[in-house]
Amino acid sequence: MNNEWLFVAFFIVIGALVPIAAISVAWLVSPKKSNPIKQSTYECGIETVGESWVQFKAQYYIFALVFLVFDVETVFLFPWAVKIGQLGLFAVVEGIIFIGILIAGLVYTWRKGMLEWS
Amino acid sequence: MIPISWYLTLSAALFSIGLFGVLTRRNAIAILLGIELMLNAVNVNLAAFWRYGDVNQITGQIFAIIVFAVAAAEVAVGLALVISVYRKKNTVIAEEIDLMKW
Amino acid sequence: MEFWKDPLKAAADWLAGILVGWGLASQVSQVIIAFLGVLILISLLMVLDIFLVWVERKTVARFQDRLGPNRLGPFGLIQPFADIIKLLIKEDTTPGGADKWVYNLAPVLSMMSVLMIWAIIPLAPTVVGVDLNVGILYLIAAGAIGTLSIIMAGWSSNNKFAMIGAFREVAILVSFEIPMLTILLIPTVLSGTMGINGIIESQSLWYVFLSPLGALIFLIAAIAELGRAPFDMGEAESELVAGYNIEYSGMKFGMFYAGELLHAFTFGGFWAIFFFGGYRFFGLEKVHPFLAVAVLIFKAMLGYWVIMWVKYTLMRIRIDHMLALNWKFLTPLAFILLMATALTNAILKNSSILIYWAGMFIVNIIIAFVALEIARRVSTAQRARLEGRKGAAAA
Amino acid sequence: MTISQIIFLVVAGFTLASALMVVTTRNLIHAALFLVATLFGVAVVYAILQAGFLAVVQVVIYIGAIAILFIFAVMLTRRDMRDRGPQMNRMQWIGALLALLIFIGLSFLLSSWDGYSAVAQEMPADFDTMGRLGEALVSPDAYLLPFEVASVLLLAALVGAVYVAYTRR
Repeated sequence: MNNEWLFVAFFIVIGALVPIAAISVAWLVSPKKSNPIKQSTYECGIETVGESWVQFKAQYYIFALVFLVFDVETVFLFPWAVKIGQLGLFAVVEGIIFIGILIAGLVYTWRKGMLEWS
Repeated sequence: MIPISWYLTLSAALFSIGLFGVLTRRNAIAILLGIELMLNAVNVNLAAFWRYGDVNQITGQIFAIIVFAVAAAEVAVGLALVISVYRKKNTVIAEEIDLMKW
Repeated sequence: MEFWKDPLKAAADWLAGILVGWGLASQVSQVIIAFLGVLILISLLMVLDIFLVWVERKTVARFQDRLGPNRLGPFGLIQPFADIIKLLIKEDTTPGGADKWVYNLAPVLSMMSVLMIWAIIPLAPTVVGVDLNVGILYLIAAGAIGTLSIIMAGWSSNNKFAMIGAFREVAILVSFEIPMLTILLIPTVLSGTMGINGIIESQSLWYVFLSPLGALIFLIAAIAELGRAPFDMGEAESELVAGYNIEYSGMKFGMFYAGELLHAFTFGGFWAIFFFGGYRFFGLEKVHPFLAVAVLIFKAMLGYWVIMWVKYTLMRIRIDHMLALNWKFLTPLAFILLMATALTNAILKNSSILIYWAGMFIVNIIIAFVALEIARRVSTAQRARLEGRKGAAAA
Repeated sequence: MTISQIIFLVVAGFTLASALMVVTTRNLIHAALFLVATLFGVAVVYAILQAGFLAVVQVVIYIGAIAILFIFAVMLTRRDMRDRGPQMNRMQWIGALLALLIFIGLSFLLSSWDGYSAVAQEMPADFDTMGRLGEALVSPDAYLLPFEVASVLLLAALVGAVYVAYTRR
């Protein structure tokens, strides 16, 4: 079968098992004397006010959004970059047009002031 | 070896589950989650047909990549709309967003 | 004689012989050997990780004019083991309102995301875990799982500090991934492959000479990806107490901590692999595979040292400055550098190596100079505007 | 049953189970995390199909970006994360029936297709997926136009989404 992905699977599985083993050993040997004070949320000794699963501001979403678009873009660029050495100037220009269109998006976001942290 | 039918059945099942989510969930974000499942089902099909057809024809993979781009665009705009609606109407329940219903 | 040339291969062959002798199919025995190899490598990595705790503490002590751990064993070398025993027998508290499954899964994923990267690192020409032809994207994919573990840790802890820390950290991670990915396209363009081994093999001239600016941007983005100072927004002690891992204690915290150290070392290694020739050092790697491993470890340690140097020298940058640095400076700069590199590569690839190198280098220097000049002008103008506004307000 | 078949069945079962959890679990954050599990399962399916590029891209884009976006969106649109009230609408039984019918219909269609039990031929050892993708994406007689249009699509999505999500102060 496809051997190389089997190796990767080994790495992922063992990479998950090692921390699980460490945490399990710690769980076995560590004392367990829990009480409500220990279980309370740690906020430097001050009583917790309200829920912590609260609503967050939209700014984070904007950054994730811009990231998503550029992330997808690089996926198109990687095959292009691999082959660029053999394809000559025309392919380079195509890639530059591709990047240029996306930079226009970045410039738009920038000009609208949406990249400002507020 | 694995016959192609296994992949196609997996894809059909994934698609149906996604469809179920889209039809029945009340939360608009959950509906988008269902759509993601359906798009993935399509991609499994494309990859399977690439592998079981002529591997030198890379078309299946190219289509899958373009589906990735479309999925990303769909999620970006869809979630932005949900957030925008939430801000105005204070709800993400699809049935309660009836401004365009007359 | 054969044994000394390549001990690992010889050992693997010897083991395969024994296994086949037991009546196993040769394919099955290969898989078993691969499994054992991965197990040994990961165990060695964990030992290295323990050692890194000592390295980090010793180095920070020197930077701050202290001695660091020096009581237990020679130069305090036993100290990290004592730390581990403490972590093991420490009580593990879980906050009451936590989402148990997600809470326990997060540290495992965090450590896993670092360990899985080592699948693609070529330690020597013959000692490669897997030579994936999509190696660079695999590195980014592992980073994606790390990002997910942070948001899981922050969300499941049911703690406001953890939540804010996770959100900030994720905003930083995703932002700096863009210049990182763009810069990783440069070795891809130069070598014409995405496989890590291929990139090392094609570096007869280290890429740091072809793309010094790229190496610098990669280092900055890597430090941000690691969540280390000056970009340690997610765990800004003075604001967020400890950030996304605040509720974790005992071994679960240990996993986050060990993951961070090993991650830093790994990125030191990747800096060496992408821009400093990996295990190559004037033909030394061909003499013996272990020598190549030593060269790579040495280079990775140097990279790790640079990362520590930056961490313990600079102060934390405010989050708005950090995001502005990324989106308004590094990202456009990285894209322009990529386009210029691709163009220069296409124009000069048929000319002699000296002209190729000189062209690349000059392009890099010009871009760096122009970018810094523009940044200087803009910031001067901005400062003048702000001061003018302040002066007007005072008057 | 060969080993590869067992691996496939395990992965497919994992994928479908987590997909079911995506559409049925009450807590939306859990739904998003189960989506991550599903997408990871699909990535493993790509790896079994030897489409390595698709597998890593699946993890990079879906887990690294889209899932994060979903989690952010859930957190942005909830005052209280623990969902109260019904998560399904009144049509849930009809929806389930419809989904089941479509699955049965698709399976029926599939089983009547003559390539149903086709088996893949061996992959050429020196098959260069990345090189082929690169060539196909930039040659004018292949997929140059989709390549450039994709960037326009992404630009439109970026501009539109940022404009819609942005709050003016």
